[in-house]
Amino acid sequence: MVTAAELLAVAAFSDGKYAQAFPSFGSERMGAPVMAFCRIDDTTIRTRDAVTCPDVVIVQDATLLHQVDLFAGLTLRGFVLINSTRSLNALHLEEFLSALPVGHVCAFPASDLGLKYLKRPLANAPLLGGFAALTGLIRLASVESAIRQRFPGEIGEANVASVREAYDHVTALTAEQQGILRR
Amino acid sequence: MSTERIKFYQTGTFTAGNRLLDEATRTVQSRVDRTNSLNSGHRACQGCGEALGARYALDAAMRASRNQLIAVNATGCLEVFSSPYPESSWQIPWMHSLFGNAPAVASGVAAALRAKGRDEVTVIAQGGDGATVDIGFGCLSGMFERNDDVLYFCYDNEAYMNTGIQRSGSTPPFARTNTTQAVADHPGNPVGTGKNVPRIAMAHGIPYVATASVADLHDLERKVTTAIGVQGARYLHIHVPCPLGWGSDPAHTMKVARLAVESGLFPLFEAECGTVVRSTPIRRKVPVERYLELQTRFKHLLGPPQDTNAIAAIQAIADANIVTYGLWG
Amino acid sequence: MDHKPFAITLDPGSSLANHTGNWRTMRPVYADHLPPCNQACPAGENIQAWLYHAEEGAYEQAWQQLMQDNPMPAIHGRVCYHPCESACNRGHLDEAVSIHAVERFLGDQAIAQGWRVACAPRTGKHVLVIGAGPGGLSTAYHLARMGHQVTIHEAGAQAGGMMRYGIPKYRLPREIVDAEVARIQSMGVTIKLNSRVDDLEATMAEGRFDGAFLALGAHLARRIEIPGFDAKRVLDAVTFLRDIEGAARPKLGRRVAIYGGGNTAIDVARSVERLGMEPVIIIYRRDVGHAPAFASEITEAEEEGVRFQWLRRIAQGDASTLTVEEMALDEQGKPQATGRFETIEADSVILALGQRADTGFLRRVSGLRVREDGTIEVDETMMTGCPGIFAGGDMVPGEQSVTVATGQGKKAARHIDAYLRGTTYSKPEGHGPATFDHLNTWYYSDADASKQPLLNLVRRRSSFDEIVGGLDADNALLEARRCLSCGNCFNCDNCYAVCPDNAVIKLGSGKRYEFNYDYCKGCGLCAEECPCGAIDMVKEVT
Amino acid sequence: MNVQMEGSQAVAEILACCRPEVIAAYPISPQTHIVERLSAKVARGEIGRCQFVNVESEFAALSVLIGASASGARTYTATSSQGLLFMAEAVYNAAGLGLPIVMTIANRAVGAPINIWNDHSDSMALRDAGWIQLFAEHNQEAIDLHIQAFRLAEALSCPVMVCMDGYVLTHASEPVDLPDAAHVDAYLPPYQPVQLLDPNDPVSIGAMVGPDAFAEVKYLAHHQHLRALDLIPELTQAFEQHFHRQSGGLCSPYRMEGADIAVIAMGSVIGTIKDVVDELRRASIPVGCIKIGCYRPFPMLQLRGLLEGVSRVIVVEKDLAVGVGGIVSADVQRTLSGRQIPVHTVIAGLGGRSISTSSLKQMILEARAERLTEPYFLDLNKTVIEQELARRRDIRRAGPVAEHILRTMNVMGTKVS
Repeated sequence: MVTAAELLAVAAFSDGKYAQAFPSFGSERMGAPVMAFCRIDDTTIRTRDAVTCPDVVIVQDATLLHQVDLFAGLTLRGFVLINSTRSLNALHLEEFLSALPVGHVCAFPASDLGLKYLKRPLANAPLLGGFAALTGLIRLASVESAIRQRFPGEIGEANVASVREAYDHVTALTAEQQGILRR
Repeated sequence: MSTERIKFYQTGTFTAGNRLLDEATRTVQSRVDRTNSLNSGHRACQGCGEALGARYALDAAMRASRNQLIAVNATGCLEVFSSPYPESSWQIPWMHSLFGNAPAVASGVAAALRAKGRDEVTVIAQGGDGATVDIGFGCLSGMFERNDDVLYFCYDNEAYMNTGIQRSGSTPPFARTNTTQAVADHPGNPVGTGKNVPRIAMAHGIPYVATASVADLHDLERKVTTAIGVQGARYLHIHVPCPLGWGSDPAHTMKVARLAVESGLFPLFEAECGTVVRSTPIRRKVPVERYLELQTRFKHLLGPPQDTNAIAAIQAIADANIVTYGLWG
Repeated sequence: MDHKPFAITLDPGSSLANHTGNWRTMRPVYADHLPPCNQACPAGENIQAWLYHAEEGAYEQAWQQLMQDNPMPAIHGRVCYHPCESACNRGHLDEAVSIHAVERFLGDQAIAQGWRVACAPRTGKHVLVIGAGPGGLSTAYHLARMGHQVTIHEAGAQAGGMMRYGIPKYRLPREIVDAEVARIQSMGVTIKLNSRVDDLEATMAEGRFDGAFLALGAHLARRIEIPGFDAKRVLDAVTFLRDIEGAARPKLGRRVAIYGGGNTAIDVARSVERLGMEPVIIIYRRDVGHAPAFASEITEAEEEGVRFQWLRRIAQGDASTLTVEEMALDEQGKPQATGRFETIEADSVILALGQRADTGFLRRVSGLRVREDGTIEVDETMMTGCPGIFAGGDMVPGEQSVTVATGQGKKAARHIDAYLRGTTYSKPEGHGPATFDHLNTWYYSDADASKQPLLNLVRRRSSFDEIVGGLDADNALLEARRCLSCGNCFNCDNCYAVCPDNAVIKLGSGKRYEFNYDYCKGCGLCAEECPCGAIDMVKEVT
Repeated sequence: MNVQMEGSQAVAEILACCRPEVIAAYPISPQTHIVERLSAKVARGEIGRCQFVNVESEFAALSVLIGASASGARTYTATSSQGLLFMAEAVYNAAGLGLPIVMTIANRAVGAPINIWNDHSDSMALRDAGWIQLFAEHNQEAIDLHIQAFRLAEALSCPVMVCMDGYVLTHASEPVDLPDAAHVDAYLPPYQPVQLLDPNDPVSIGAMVGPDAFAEVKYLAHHQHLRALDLIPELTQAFEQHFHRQSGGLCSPYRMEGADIAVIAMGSVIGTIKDVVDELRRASIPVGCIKIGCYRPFPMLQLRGLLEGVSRVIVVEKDLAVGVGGIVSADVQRTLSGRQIPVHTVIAGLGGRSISTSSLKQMILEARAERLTEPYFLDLNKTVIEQELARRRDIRRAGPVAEHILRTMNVMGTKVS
């Protein structure tokens, strides 16, 4: 998760934006619930306070959905990206998030993509691809370069592949949502 | 022939020098050109065993290292009596930092020398038993475990003398100190306490560990010289009587140390990579009483009435050492 | 490093500014204490000193040191009963240093190498010495060294006195005596043989002597009557020994009894053995424990087959037997008659009951007092009642032995010299004895004494060859090195090494040490760790 | 070179350019990332013959550097919180011996209760040990301060702590400009020790000093710190000329022109405060802020100058002198002695509590309205405090406070709220 936030910042950086990424520091053991934050702006970011009103929430572990109020302070035009094999319906979120603009909410099996390309259920890269597709705040190319920077060689390429599929996947899903709406 | 003859020399090889011996078999201390690493004018008590032990060890180290040596000193008597502003007794590059960190400071000196490619310089760390077996023990163990290129001298006078004779982890059983007083049913230092740092040093598997005594100069200098020739962490535990703390006559410093060795209470041995490889045989065995009776810290045992159990217990320790280290020549 | 941090960083060795000497209440001082060997030597030899040179293999130096006190080392190395060795501190450790063996080695070396002693410039004084025995020769030697002219008058045909006529060849080969006497003569000492002095004053006047030393020795044997025993078959030891020294072989018969328990009796018995007689019997009134003869002599005699009849008194005799009475010792160890008698076969008896000096002719000399037993009274300077006339050796009261005589010779020479110069001689003050408790023996390694070779029994019983052999150079060196150097620094460097305050200054190898009282705190470690006890701790004068 | 990078990694990168010869390391969060990266760089031989010593404690870490520095080596270590306190004795010793060691403090709270998050309690605990203490506002400044720190330390023979907020900076990924080694070399000359353990020129270092000279030794240490107050501006100026960017310095004002209220703080919270200042200025409230970049020595003169014409001062500090209140504010008060203006102490961000723009804004307005309690604890949960105090009144043996508070709040350990 922390890595995801960092990669996001790097991607934004290569987009020429200013970014600030930081984890919420628990004495984390592997697998324990974690939060990480990322600020992206067109000017220097000076503030250091915690992100209390996010514009985007990425949920890597859907099992947390009903334990903690993950969406507290989410802005009205905010985005939500969830890593799950289940649909928003199945997750009982459709109504809960209905206030958000159409196409701002999306659930997709990022871990499966990780499994597919990286042989391990790593959701980070796919989620970043999803983020780019869902929000359009950063360019897909930037995400790819950030990933290549961090993981040179094969692993990097495998990640990139997962990013691309995720990107297409999410683009399709949101398009579909808008389609539904048009009808 | 000449080696055969030495036995017949007036004094064998046991004195410091003797004009009848060839240069090579005389001690560094007998040389006119010895360093006197710890020079005159220091403020040690009369007959101080530690002052003597330090000069013995460092002069030998200076000679063996061709005067390329840096010494780090823990807080304690040795430091206080040798370096009060504005006068220092040290003739060698010397540094004092704290009570508990001499081994680490020495590791730092060694690291700096390595960084600067000055591998010819030997690094010495030294301290009393308090600094070594107690407060500095963590740093000592770290220096050992990293096998840093440091030779450590522990001058063991078996209590905190600088602060006025308090019990240390090296204080022998039954000994009286100001924190193990000779009162109540079990006077003196409790039996079954204390630690044997030479053995612990050996457990680190470092290349060289040895014990020595100011009473056997030839043996001590040989061990220092051997240690200088070895790379990595080395430990030399030197027995140095303290007239003040032991309640012995300043003139008896050597005698007391000698009796500790001859009784078997302070075994002289060498270990390489965790195994004892040599021990120095006892020349003229004596019962522990000969040792105890010269020190008021054991007065309460000698009575009257004599604490025969205690003395038997101490004798048992000596006898065990004699067996363990094969001290019969 | 000119801007060193203030106070926390200091210059090396700057503590030299701090003189810790003022802590001192006791101060160490180097002292040369009197070693027990020196103290015990009747000839007053500085044994520790000459051994010190011998330890280094500097034998001539050692011999020269020895010759300061004793002109006849080769002889003394053989015949002296070495009280020095009984006193030797090493005896407490393992075995006494075999001093006499080293002394003999040096003496023999000197003879072989022809070493010489230097003499002081002539003084023009002339001294008469009567008697060329050990006492006379010793005095003459020392006076000659001091630059005086000496003439010895000897009644006998050869010089040596009791060394020649009292001690058998097998203990003291005559060529040794000749060599050491010759060396003394070579120093300008004149010896007139066969010239008996009957009128001292006349001889003095005629030779214009400035002083005289009388060392006639004791050549008159004590005799007793043995009732019923033919007096012609009763000889005395002195005569017997003098006779066998010459070609004469006295008629003794097959079975010889010797009467007496002293060393002379043993000498006689062993000589008789060598003349091929039947088992010789020594008869003595007291038991072996009370016999004046040395135990070693008795054992050697027994080895050679001499038999002893202890606690017996010769009562009477007849043609071929002696009747002896059994004695018993009372509380005082005096023999008392028991009334029990027995007889032993004997063809002849040799009396070894002691000797006295023939000093009758001196009674005429004014002021000179002759005692009952024939000995002459002398004061502490060895001078008789008559000014300028000194006396020593067996003819003055006291123990009678070659070494004692030699020692007295030296003593007399010093006083005669003083007398001739019109001064007085006084012995220099010493530092007191170096007793065993002065030593720190831990530093000495064990080393057994080197044994001198002994002649095998057959040759011993059949010839007058010397019994005891000498040490070779190696043994002598090792033996010398067994010396503990009691009370005298031998440069072992201990004090220099054990001083916690570096307050001992080493003056260079072999040059001893000095204390640096600026820093010495007076702890006393140096004194305690000095192996030979050559450092004293004395109260600081405040 | 501009990069987006985690603070710790950036610091490690710049340290490599400073060419340390001995690095000692003992793990403690949140400092660990720095030395981890350095160990790799040393192993790869990217820092010459530099020795990386894995020690058994922070006490040993600094002790190793004491020996190495006295032997003429440029030395570095990093620590936090309990780690700094565990080496406390050596911290005083290094300063007393005048050894120019540079140490990064990844600022973290000091337990108990054990807490790994950021505040300034650790470096505050050792503010009087004789070390120079520099505080970084953001990661760019953090790396720049390290370059300056070596030059400063070696010029004065005085050790320097570079303090950067734990996690907030050490673990934050931000854009930074990393100068290259050659560029750093040109600014930072090789170390020339004033005292040295050298077999060819022996000295005794670390003498015992008695009443006759101890005060003088201490005065001279003080004097060195006063010299630092002159030297630091020179160094930062030289730095600006060389690297073309402002960084470090004793204290720097932000929008103080015409300011009536000055908010003073140290470290990363400055950024947040600047945002608040902008916002309030938009609402035409005349507030400005001053960053203290060098806390020891304390730049009284400079601060006093910046506070001319201000009528109210608010000191926001991430520490607490229990039983007293502010620590930095006490220094500020001393600075303003003689001037009759209110100096508010605001204790904020203890143990990692986030300092929000809203709370800060609110606090400033309250202060302006004279409604601040002294000292003022930002975002203190009053209900919990009252409950706990009440509980103590009732039950005599109340048990551990912290756990009980957590229980009543049922806060999730990993949640930032």
